[in-house]
Amino acid sequence: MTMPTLMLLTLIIPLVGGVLLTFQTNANTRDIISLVTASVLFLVVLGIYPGVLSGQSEALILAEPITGLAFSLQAEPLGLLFATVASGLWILTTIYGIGYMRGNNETNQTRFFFCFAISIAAAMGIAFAGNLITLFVFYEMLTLATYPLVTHKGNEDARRGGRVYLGILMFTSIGFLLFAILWTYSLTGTTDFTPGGILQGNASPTIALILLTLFAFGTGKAALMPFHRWLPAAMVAPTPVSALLHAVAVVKAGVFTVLKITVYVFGIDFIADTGAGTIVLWVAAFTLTAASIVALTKDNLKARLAYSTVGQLSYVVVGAMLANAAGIIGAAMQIAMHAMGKITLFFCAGAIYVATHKTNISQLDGLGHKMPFTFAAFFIGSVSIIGLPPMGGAWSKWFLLMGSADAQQWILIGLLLLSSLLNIAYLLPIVGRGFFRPLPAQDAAQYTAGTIQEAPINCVVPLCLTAAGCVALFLFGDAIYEFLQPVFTVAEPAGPAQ
Amino acid sequence: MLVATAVTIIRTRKLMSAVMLMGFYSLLCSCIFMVLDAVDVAFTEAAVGAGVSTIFFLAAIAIVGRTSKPTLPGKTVVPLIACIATGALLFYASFDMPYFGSADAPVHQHVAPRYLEDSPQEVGPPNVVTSVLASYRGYDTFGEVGVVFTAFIGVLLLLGAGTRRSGIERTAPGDTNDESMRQKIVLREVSDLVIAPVLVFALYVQWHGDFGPGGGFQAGVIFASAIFLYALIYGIVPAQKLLPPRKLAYLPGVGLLLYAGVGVYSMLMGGNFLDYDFVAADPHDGQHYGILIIELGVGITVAAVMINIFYSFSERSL
Amino acid sequence: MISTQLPAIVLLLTLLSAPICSMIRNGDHAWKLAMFAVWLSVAAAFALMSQVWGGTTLSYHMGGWPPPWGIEVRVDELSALVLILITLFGALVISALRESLRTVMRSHRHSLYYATFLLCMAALIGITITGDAFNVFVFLEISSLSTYALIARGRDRRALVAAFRYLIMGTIGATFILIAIGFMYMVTGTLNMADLAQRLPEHADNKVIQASFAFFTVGIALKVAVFPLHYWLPNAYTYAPKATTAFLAATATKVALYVMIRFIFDVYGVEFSFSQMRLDMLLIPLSIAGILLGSMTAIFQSDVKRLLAWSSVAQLGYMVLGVALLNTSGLTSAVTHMFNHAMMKAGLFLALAAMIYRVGSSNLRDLAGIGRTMPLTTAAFVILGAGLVGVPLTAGFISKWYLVSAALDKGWLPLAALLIISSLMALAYIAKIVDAAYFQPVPDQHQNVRDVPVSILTPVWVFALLTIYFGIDTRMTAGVAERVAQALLSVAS
Amino acid sequence: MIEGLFNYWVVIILMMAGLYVVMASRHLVKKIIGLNIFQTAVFILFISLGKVSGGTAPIIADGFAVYSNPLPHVLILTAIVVGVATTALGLAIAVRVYEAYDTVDEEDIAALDAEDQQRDNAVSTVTDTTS
Repeated sequence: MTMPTLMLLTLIIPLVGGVLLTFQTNANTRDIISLVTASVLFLVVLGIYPGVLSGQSEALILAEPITGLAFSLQAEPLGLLFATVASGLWILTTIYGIGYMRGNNETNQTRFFFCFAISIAAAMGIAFAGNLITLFVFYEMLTLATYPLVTHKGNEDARRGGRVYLGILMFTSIGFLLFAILWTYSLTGTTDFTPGGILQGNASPTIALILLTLFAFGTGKAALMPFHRWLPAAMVAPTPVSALLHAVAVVKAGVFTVLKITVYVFGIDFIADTGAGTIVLWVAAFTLTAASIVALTKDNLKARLAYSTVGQLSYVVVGAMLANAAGIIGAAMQIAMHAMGKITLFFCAGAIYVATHKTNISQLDGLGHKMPFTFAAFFIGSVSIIGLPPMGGAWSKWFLLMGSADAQQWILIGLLLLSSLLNIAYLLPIVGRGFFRPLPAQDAAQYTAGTIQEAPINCVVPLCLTAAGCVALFLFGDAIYEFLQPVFTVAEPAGPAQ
Repeated sequence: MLVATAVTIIRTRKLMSAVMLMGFYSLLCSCIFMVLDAVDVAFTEAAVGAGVSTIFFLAAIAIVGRTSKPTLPGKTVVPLIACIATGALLFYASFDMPYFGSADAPVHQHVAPRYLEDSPQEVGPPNVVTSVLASYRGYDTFGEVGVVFTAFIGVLLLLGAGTRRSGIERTAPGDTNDESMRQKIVLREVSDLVIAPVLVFALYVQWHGDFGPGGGFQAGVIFASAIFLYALIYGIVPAQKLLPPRKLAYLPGVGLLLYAGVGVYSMLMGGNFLDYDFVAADPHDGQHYGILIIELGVGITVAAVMINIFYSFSERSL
Repeated sequence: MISTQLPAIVLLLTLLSAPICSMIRNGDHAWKLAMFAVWLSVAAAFALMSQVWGGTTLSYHMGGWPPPWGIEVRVDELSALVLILITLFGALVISALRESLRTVMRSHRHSLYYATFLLCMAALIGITITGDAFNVFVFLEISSLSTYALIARGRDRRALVAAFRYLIMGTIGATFILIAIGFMYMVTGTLNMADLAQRLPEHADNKVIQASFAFFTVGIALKVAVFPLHYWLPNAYTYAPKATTAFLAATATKVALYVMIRFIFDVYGVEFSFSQMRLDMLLIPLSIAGILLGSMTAIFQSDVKRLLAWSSVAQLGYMVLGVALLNTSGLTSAVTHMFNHAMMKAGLFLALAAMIYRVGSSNLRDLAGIGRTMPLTTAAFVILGAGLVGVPLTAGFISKWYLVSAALDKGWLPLAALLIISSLMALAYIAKIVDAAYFQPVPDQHQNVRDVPVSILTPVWVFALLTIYFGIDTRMTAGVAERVAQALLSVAS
Repeated sequence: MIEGLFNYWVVIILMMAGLYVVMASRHLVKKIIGLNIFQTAVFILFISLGKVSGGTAPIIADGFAVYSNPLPHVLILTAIVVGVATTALGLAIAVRVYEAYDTVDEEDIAALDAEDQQRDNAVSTVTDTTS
């Protein structure tokens, strides 16, 4: 099959799967459909690799309502990496979600999986979007499709969280992102993602600075402060949704958008030459430090993880704004690494909730002995997030530091290191509590009675797999590096044209 | 004098007198039109302004009451400003207007000469107004019949067709002194004498439009006036017996269709819409028949509409 | 033969079926006739579009008299587009009309109602295709009179007052236009629009023409409901019968806008209108004020019908702004939005009519939870609402895109930002409805509400699907609009 | 100049008078009267255009060479019809207003409308608190 067909399939498969779901009344068939869809999607995404590796870049134009403004799909390494992460983790999330939803007897499961499928389709669209406007469409689609998921519980809390979620994401995307897109279009007459960027020669440094800032803030999903509020607010959602938000699709879509815009709209040379990234760089640097500090103060496990995500996302933005090869590669790797790490943590948090209905960190004392797999996985995930070998996270952090050094941003290096220390401070104590604190006396009886044990197998297996993935990513870091190289080798020829 | 009348209309709070003055005002206007050589327009203005609309106003006032309260002091400012702005704009424009009556004004140079010079040959009737109305700009007149028809449908939709019947003798709405009126037998006698000639006159105007002032529109209005007069004096019920509203309600449509029918016929014969050249074998005859039929259509529609509207108002007044 | 007679046929179909309709006592039969006539005229409109496709102009001489002596009917791409707008959307509304009238009116009145409807449509068609200035006035009056009557049929007594106010405002507006036409005639001696366009430039300094232009602008602005002359619109739309609102919102103001574009660009000429009279200086601030005020007010409405009416004020502002920006993108946006907004607003009002049909009110509190009780209707409403906001892949996006591009082409960044903000406002008021429809509990008295019959649902969904279709395939909307815009503007340069 | 333009000025004054009545009057019927005055003024304006000094009515007959311009006459004939149609419809609406409100005074109607509005809102607040 040709690349365009495959790309189209990545959109169609989840949609078809989603629609099929809604016609199933039997929970088992429904779950099987979900799983099969996810697996097929993953295989299709893998099927695109040979084409991209061999340098094909055939675009698929779906429609062209306005001249120079088509809805088109085009595969390139960054997007493919993102698609792989999203589709791969979707399988695990589905397995996990089935266990979680059943374990908690959640209502409206069909709607849940349907929206989930739509979200994945949107994420695929974002990954393969051939231009800004296509990206924008799928971006909004993702926001809208995840909204019912966030408000899944349907109570007042969920609705309030949902409103913040929708409000911030819609406001930033229409107010800033769309505006920036329109502006770009009016400057260049196109919104196509082009290696080396399209703005070069069309925008003065000042405009570039404003535009890039608009783009970065407009991508509310990247959760740059002060537009990060939606992420903690969305914590009301069921854990599989949190996993979707934090690891699989939503925030990743955000930072991926920033990254893609940096590379293919501005072009890293253009940013480096004009210093257009200055504002965003420092906002991101501030965000990653501040978010880590806030995370320290949170006792609710999911809230702490949420702020952790805010901070980790800014690593990606920082990498993008550094606008050099090491920075970009670090940023792209960070997307994958953080996804793997964070999904592990969320799976663990969910597993703890399913097993014990505990949500606060201070309640976790001694649980490590009862749930050894969960807590072990949590430990692995934490180390990966922090960025220590031998976990995947080490690579991304390493490249980001290299990038900062290349850009001679010494203060930034300091901040990155400080943030890593903070990461340690807010993640590892959780594990510590689980393993080294004794069980509280009043709960001990209950635990010994055997009512508390590991979460259902559906929950535990995925989290073990993702933990293993963190290790695996460390081993394959080199492969990813090789794979991402073409982003620059393609970019180079375009650069000197200036 | 016009201005004086207008000002009085503004000042008076008695609607009755305002309406009467309105009628007077219309008559004055029609005199002016006469002086300005617009005989057809004068004719129409007299029949419509002084006749039909006055009756409508009276009918409406009979329902809604006769006096109006004075305008609140603060509410006059905006209208005044708007009026003065409009007036100033017009006044400004007036300086570049061609002088009144001058023969070399552009209006007399461009389109009009052909009407005056060629219409007897091209169309036929010596009354150029009729030629222009019915033939050159027959499409406009078609639209005009459409307007009348729309008003008819609108009033019907809002007020009902005037077909409600009850045992009680209905009295004329516009005439608020109906009791005393009915006693005046002399008036009845006189009006009996008047109504018949008016009807005949209406028919004359209908067919004479080719040569003198007049045509379907004026005829329709005059015909309607005769019926109004009849209804005012004898009451609405006898009038409705004479011309039953249920049947009358069909006529406006018939008139419009008659008009359009000519147009469609000419299309079928290979011409454009309303191209009377194709109505008969000889273009000259075609123009003649065409105008005759469409004028009839206009007359039917206008008369029927006016009477229908009058009925509708009358029904409401009780 | 039929093809050469099409300009007359497209008008006559509706105009002639109106009197016949009024004579049919049985409302159902009248409806069938009306349906037959309007769908045929839709076909005629499309046939005309195919004839003028690419930029040819048809000229049809009424009565066989050549212009300027006789009345000329002209059809070009712009008027063909407006024709499709009127006939297609009118036909869709009429399709839903029979079912929706059943609950509100005694059967024998239905025929009259259809007749009025057809007259209004015929008049709008007449305005669109005529090439004669005075003829515009005549048909304008037919459309206005039928509109007043239609509005006055609303159930609330305030409908009567709204209709009366509209009648007064509308008649003043029409008379102003008549004065403007008189002045033009005074100076040039002709009434034919093409002829006027040729003769006017030499009189550009004539005070009469300047006054004529001012009168025309005020008169047509009343009809288009340009801020601050929009005063009649919210009440008229709110209290008019529900399906009528759908039709009026789609057509009446749009055709007025069409007349505005025709006269400003084709008759008076760009040079005169903008370089000399500086119309843009007037229209740009007014339209911006209209956009902001309309959107703001819409956000605070609790009655959805009124909310949509105010949104129309804002959306008309977009179109006028597009005209006033005076570049290709702007004009393209105005013409495209004219079509798209007609489609979306008609669809929204029709969907709302369907809800009122079941719930009996258009207040948000009564529409709570309607997404669950009437899922299909509400889903269509959401699609159309998304179009109004300007979500990509819907028709609304296309027109807004061109408008913002127009602002950016002029280098007016703040204006572009303002337009984005107003889109956010649109998002806010649509979200308000969506929130009520999907996330609030169904009131007890409306538990048994279900979706409307297919005869209403189908037109609603056709509108919704068209909104998506024209968001993707824009050859007929933006494509035509762009050619039209270039043609209109090139006259000057 | 005065003589040449005098006719127009009279028309202007009439127009202003009519327009004033339309906008300032509270009585709906009187508004329509104002509309009539306004429109009639416009008619006179048109007819004035058609006049040619020394001309005669445009009915072709032997012995006359100068005729007034027939076109404005035609237009105004149409306009008069439009005017009376509008009047009829306007009055019909006024009658219906009277039936619905028992008054045709604009201020009174506005007051009654405000009551309607309040009633609508009141209902909505009641249900809001219960739901």
